[in-house]
Amino acid sequence: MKFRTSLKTCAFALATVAMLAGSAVQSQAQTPPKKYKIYLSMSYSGNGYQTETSNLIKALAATPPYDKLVDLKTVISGTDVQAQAAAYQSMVSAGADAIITFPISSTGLNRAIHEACEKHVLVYTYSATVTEPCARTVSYITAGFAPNTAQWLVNKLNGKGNVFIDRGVAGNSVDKMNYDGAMSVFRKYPAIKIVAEYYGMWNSQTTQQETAKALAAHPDVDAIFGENGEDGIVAAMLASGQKKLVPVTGENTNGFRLALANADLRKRGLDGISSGDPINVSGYAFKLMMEELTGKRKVAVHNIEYPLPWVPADKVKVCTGDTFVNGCNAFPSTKVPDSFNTEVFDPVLTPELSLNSALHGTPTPGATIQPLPANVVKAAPDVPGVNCQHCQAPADLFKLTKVSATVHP
Amino acid sequence: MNTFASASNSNAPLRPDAWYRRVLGDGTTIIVAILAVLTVIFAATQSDALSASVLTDILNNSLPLALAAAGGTLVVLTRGFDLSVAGVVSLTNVLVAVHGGDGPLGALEGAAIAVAAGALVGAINGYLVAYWNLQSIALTLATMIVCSGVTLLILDAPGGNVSDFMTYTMTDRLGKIVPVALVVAVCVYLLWRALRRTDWGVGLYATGADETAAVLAGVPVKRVKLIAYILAGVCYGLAGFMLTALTSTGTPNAGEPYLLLVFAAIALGGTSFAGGRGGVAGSMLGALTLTLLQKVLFSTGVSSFYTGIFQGVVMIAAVVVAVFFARVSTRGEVHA
Amino acid sequence: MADALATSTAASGAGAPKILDIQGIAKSYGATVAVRRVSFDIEPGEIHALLGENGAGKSTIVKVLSGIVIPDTGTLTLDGRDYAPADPMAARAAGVSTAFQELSLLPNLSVAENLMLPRQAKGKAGLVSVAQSEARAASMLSEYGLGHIHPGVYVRSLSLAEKQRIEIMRAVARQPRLLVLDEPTAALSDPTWLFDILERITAAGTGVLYISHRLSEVRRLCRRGTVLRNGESIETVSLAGIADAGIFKMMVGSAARDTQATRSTAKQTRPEAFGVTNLSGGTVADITLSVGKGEIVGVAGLEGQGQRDLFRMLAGLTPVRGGQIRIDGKTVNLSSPAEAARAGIGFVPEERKTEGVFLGLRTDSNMTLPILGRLGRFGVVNGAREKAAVDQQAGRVDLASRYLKLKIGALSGGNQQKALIGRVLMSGARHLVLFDPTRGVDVGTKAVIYDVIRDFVAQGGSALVYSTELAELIHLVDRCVVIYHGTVAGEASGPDLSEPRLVALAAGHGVSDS
Amino acid sequence: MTQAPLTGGRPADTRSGDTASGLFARLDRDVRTAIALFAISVALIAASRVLGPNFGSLAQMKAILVISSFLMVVAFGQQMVILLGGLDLSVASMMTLGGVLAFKWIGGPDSNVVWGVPAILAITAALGACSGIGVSLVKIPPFIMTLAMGVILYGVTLGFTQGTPTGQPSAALSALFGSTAAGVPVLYLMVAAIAAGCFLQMRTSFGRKLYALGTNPTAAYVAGLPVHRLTIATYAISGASAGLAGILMLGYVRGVTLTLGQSYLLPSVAAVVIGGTSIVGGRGIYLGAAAGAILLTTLSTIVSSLGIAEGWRTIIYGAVIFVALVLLRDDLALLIRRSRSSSRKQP
Repeated sequence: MKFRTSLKTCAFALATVAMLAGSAVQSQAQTPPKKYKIYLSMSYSGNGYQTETSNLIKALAATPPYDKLVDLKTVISGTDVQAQAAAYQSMVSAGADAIITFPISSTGLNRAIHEACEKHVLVYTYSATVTEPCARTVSYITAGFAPNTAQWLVNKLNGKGNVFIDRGVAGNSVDKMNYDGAMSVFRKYPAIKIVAEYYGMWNSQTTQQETAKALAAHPDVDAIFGENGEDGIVAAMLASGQKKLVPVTGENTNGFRLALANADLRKRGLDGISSGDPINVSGYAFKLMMEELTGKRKVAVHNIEYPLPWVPADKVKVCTGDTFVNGCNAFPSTKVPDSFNTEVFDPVLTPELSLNSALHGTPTPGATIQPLPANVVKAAPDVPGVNCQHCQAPADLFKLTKVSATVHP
Repeated sequence: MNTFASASNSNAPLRPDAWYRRVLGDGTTIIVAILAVLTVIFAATQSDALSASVLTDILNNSLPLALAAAGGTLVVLTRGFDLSVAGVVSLTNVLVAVHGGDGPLGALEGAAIAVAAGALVGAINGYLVAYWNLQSIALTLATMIVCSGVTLLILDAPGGNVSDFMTYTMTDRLGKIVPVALVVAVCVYLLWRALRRTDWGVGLYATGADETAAVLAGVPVKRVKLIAYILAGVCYGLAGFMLTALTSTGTPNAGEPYLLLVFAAIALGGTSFAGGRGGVAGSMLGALTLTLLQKVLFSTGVSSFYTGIFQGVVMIAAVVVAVFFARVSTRGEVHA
Repeated sequence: MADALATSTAASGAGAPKILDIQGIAKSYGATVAVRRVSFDIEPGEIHALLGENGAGKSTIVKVLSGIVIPDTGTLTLDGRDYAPADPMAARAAGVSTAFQELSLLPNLSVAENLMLPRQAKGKAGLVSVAQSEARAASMLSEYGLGHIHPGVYVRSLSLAEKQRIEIMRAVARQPRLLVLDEPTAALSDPTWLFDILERITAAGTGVLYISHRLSEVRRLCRRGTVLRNGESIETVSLAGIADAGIFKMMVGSAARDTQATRSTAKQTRPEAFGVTNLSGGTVADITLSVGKGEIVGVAGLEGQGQRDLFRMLAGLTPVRGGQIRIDGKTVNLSSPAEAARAGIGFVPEERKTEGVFLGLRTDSNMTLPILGRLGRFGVVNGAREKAAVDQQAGRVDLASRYLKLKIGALSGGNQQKALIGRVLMSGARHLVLFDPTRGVDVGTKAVIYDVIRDFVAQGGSALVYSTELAELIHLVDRCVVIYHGTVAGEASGPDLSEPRLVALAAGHGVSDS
Repeated sequence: MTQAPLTGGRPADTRSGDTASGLFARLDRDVRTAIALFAISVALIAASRVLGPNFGSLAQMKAILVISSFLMVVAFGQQMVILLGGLDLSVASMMTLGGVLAFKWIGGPDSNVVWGVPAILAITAALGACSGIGVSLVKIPPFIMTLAMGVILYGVTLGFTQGTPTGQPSAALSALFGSTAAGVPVLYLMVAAIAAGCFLQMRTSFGRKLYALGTNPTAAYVAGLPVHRLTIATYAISGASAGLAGILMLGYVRGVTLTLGQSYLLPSVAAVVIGGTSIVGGRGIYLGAAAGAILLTTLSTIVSSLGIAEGWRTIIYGAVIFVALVLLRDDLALLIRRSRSSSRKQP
C-alpha cells in the first residue's frame, strides 16, 4: 500500500518534471522510483550569509516537484576542517545520493570528497570551491569581482588617490585571490596609494571596527575597496562624523545597496559598485545538481562559474514586493537587516525563489521548479589552490569584463 | 585513620591500594568507559560503524588532536598551560606542506622539519617559564601569536604541495589491516611509557605535585620543566605533520581549532590541571572521544545546531566523575 | 655575645678535624633577618643538638646546610674542606643529607620512587626498572625495620609517622658524613627506632646535627648542644653540665625576665566561656577541657600530640568526629571557620604566612578584612572610618603606623604577627584560640602579645593558648593543660605550674625525670 | 607560592614602598604599571606620526578609545575572575549571547532598553554564576568549567537563532556612539566606567575580599570569608560584563553575527595580563587592564597601517605583548636589585 502510494507520487512527480523539463521520455523511465537522500553540509562561520544560502536550498527542495523527490538533511560542522571531513564521511556511510556543501577549506577536504565520489556520491560545492577534480564547484569567485571593482574605483579616482583595502580572512585562498586581483589593477597606477590594508573577516561588525580605525588614521582617504561586510564600511564613514563620503566598492549586503540608493548620501559623495558573492549561487548549484542527479543533464565541466552581479549606484532600485521584478535589486530596511545579502534570486536562474525563501527557507507559494536554460553552464578558469591542484591560471584571469580602463597610468 | 591509630598498629603490613581503588583513582578509566559507551551507541546507530574504513577515518581524523593533546598533557602535568599549540600546529603544517619532499624520505624530511620547529618553540617557552618565571599561559599566548605570524610569512593562503605518499600511504592501513594512524599513536604512547620510566618522567610528576618538596628531594625542577615544554613542542610538531598528511595541504590557520580542543581532550583524559596527576594515554583517548562524539551525534541524528551543548556536557560530566572517583580512591589518606 | 663566640671557638679549638665547622653565618630575606650570627661545630661521631625557640633560626641553618639557601656571609667547612653547596644535590654529593621537618616526600609517587629520587634504579635499556627500584627499596626498608611497608605503596596513603620514618630513612640510607635531622621525632610516638639507627651510624663516625624540642631526647643523645636565640648562636654548652631551666633561660633569654609580669595567681572559679567534652577528631582521641571567662588557659605538649587538631576543631578547620564543643554555654557545630567566627572564636593559626596573613595586601587591608562590612554602607568601605579603626587597633597591638600602608609581606615576622592578632581582635571575637602566637617573633613583640592577651581577658574575654615554649606558658597562663597522645595527660596550675612538672607530663610520665 | 619557603617570600617591590623616593616610585606598583602602559600607548601613537600626518590626531585617539571600549568591558569581568586565580573562557560565547538577545529584544523602540538591558544582564550573570558554582562547589577546574560553558552557550545561541540572529538595531544604544561628536559622550562614560571599576575593586568590601581570596585562599578560608559566595559572584560579574559588551556591540554595529565575541576571548586575557595582573590571582587593578585594552587596540590600529605583510604585523603584535610581559614581571625590580647587590641565588 505504502509502496503503491509512493510509487504513485513518484510517477506524478516525474510526470511534472518531465512536463516542465520537456526532456526525453526515456530519462524519467530510467530514474529510480525513490527519494533522493541529499545532505547539505555547512561549516558554520556564523554570518547571515551561511543561513541565507542554506535557506535557498531548503526552499528549492520544498518546491514542487522536488518536495516529493528530495529528502534533504542539513548538517552543520564547526569551523575546523576535520569536523566537516568527518561529516562528509558520515553522510556517505549514511547512504547519501548527493552532498551539496559550503566547504571550509579549498584543499583540506579533498580526501573526504574523493572517498565520496568513489562511492558514487555526487558532490557539489557552492560559493566556496575545492581543488578535488571529482567535485563540481559552482562559484562566482573566478568571475573577476576584484579586478572589475578595483578598476571601477581607479576610473572613479582618475587614476590617483589614497585607497583602503578591506580584506577577508588572513590565510584564506579566496581572500588572496581577491587581493591579487585588486592589486593587479592598482599596481598599474603609481598615483594610487594603498594607505591602509586590514582584515574585515567578511562580517559587517569587524569591517566597521577596522574601517573606523583606518579612517581615524587617514581621514584623507579617497576610496575604499571592500569585500563582504561592506555595509560596515559605510556605517564607519557615517560614524566617523566627516561630512565627505568616498566611493566604496563591495558585495551585496542590503545595507550597502540602500546606502547607494540614498540620495543625500550620494550628494555627500558616496558612490560605488555592488558586486561579488551572490547568495543565489547556492540555489543555482542545487538546481544544477538535481538536474544531473535526475539524469536530465550531463554536466561535463568540473568548475562552473556563476555570472558576476554588477549593480552600480545609479542602478540600485528598491523593490516594493518580495521579488526582483522590473529590475529592482534591494529591499526596504523594514524587511531585512542591513547585513542581508540581497543577490538572492535571479529571474533566469531561480525564478522560483522569493524573499521569504531566503529569510525562512520556505518555498514561494504556487511556484514550481523551472528548468535551467539548456546552455547555462559556463566553465570557470583554472585557479591553482582555488579550484584545481596542479594547474596553471590563465594569463587573463584578472581580465576586465564589466568595466574598461578609462584612465591610463 | 589517624596518626595514632596507625602508629599503634604500625606493624600491620602496608600494601599498595586494592586494584579497584587504583583503577577508580586513575582518570583513564573514566575516559575508557565513556569511549566504550559511545562506541556501542555508534555501532547501534550506524550500520557500517565498525567497518575497517570507518574506523580508519575516525583514527585519521583524531590523530592530530591526539598528538597535540599528548604534548599539552606534559605541560599540564607540570602545572602549566601551553597555548602555543595552535601556533605550532599551523606553523609545522605549512612548513611540511612547503618544504616536505616526495616519497617516504620526503615524508621523513618533513617530519624532521616539523619536530625541529616544534622543539625550538617549546625550548623558548620552557626556558622562559622555568628560568625567568614568566606566567606560562601569558607567555605561550604571545608565542602562539608570533608563530601564526611566521606561518603567514611562509604561506599566505592554503597551498604547498604534499606528496601522494603522505596523502594516501600515511593515512592508509598497513597491509590493509592496521591503520597507520593507529601505529603512530601506539608508537607515541610507547615512547611516553619509556620516558615515564626515566628520572625525568618521575621528576615530572614530582614537580607537578609539589615543587618545593621536589626541590628538597633533589629533583632538577627547572630542567624538568624545560624538557617538558620541549617535548610538548615536538608533539605539536608531529600533530602538524600528521595534519598535513590528513588534509594534504598547508593551511595557515589550520591550528586554531586546536587551541581549546586540546584542553578539552586533556580534561576528558582525567589529567588534573593541578599538576602531577594523569597521563598521556588518557588525553589521546580524550581526543578520540571528541571525534567519535561528532560521529555519534550525527548517527543519532541530533540536530547539528545543538552538538556544542552535548560536547560541553560530556566534558563537564567527565571531569565531575573523575573528581568524584579521585576522592573515593584517595579517601582515608592522612594529610600531614 | 663575644664570650658566646669565645666558648664556641674554644670548644672547636682542639681535637680531630671537625665534620662540620660553621663560622658567623648570616642570612636575611629583604627586611626580615633570619640568621644574624651563628657559629658552631660538630666532631666525628658526635650528635650535636641545635636548640632554640621556633624562629630562632634553626630551620635556616638546616636550609643552608642542605644547599637550599646560600648564606649572605660566613664560612662553612666540611671535613676541613670548604663547603658551599649551590643546590641540594651538591650538598648531597658533598656528604650532607637532611631529613626535613616539612617532609620532602611526593604524595603522588610510590615509596620506592621517593626513596630513589632523583635517580631511580635503571634496568635494561637504561629505563627505570620498577622491579629493581622496589627490590632495593624493600631491602632498605627491611634493613631499617620498616619491612611492613610495601615499596609500591603511594606515599599519600601512609600515616604521618610512616612518612617521617621514610624521610629519615632516606636521609640515613645515603650514608652521609653529616646527617641533619630537623624535628625527626615530631610524629614518632616511639623514637627508639631512630635512636638505634643513630647509634649505628655515629659508631661509624658520621656526624649528626639534631634539632628537637624534646629536651629528654636531646639529653639522651647529645653530649654538646648549641643554643640559638633570635638568629644568634648564644652558646655551645655541654649538656651534662646544665639543667633544663638553664637551657630554657638561654633559649628564651631576657624575655623570660622582663615579661615576668604579675600573673593572676588567684584561683577563683570562673563561669565557663567555652569548652569541649570528650572531643575527638583528627589526631585528637578524647579531650575534655574548659576555659573560664577572664581566664587564660595554656596547652602544652610535645609536637604531634593532638594539640594542633584540638585548636583547628575549635576554629572549624578540622572536622569533629565525636564529643561536643560549647561556646557561651551553647553547644555549637563548627563546620567552617566562618561559623567559628560567628560563634565568637578568634583563631590565630600557627602557619602565619600560609594561613594567617595575606602577603600581597597592605597591612591595613589585612587588618580590616573581617570587619569591612561594618566600615561603611552598601558594601562601600568608608576610608575615614577604616583609617580610624586601623589606627586604634594598631595602637592596641603597638604596631608603628608607618607600617600600615606597606604590603604586609615587607614587614618583619613580629610585626606581621601583631597585625594578625590585631585583625583577630578587631573581628570582635570573645574567645581567643591562639596556636603558638609567639612563634618566630622577637622578644619585644612577645612582650606586646602577652600584654594584649592579658588585657583582652581582663576585659572579660577568654583565651586558649598553645606554645612550644614552656617558660612562656608558665608566666602567661592561669592554668596549663598538657596533651599527650591525643588525650589530656594532666593539668597544672598555681605553684604546680612549673617546667619540670610540664616536661614530665608532656613526656607522658607523671613524675619529673630531670 | 610553593616557592615561598625556599626563597623566603618576595619582599620584591614592597620594600621600595618605604625606601624609594619620588612620587612615581611611591605609587602602588599596579598603578605604576597602568601608567607605564598608557605611556607606551601614547608613545606608540606619537611614534606613528611618521606614518602619516593624521596619526596621533585627537580624532584617531577618540576612535581608538571607542573601539577599545568593548575589550575594556570584557576585560573587566575577565580580570575579576583572574584576580580570583581563575580564568573565564566563556566570555566569547557569553558576549555573543548578549548581542543576540539584545538584537532580538532591545532592538526597535527605545523603551525596550529599559527592561531589555537589565534582563540580558541578569541572564548572562546567572549563566556566569553557573560556572562559579561548578568551580567553587563542584571543584571543576575553572579552565574546563568555563571552556565547557562556552561550548554549551555557543550551541544554545546557535539553536536559539537557528543560525541567523534576527531583530532590529536599537537607536538608543547606537546613540552611545553618537555620529558627530564621536567618542565624546563615550569618552566620559568610559572614564567613569574605569573609575567605577577601580572603585569596586579598591573601595568596596567585595573587592577587598576578592583580593584577599586571590592572594591566599587558605588564609581567606581560615579568616572566615564566604569563599563560595565570593567565587560565584565573581563569575556572575564576568558573565554580566561579557553580556554588556555584547549589548554595546549591537549599539555600535546595528546588527550582530554569531562570531561577535570570538575575537575577544584571547585579547581579554592578554589585556588583563599585560595590565600587570598576575594569572595566579590577587594582584592587579582595573586601571591596568583598561590600559592593556587600549594598548592592544592602539597597537593593532598602527600595525594595520604599516605597509608590510600580515605575517610581520602579527609577529610585531605578539612581540610587543611579549616585551610587555617581560618588562612588567612581578619580580623584575627585585632581580635587578639582587644582580646588582650580590651574587645571591635567584629564586
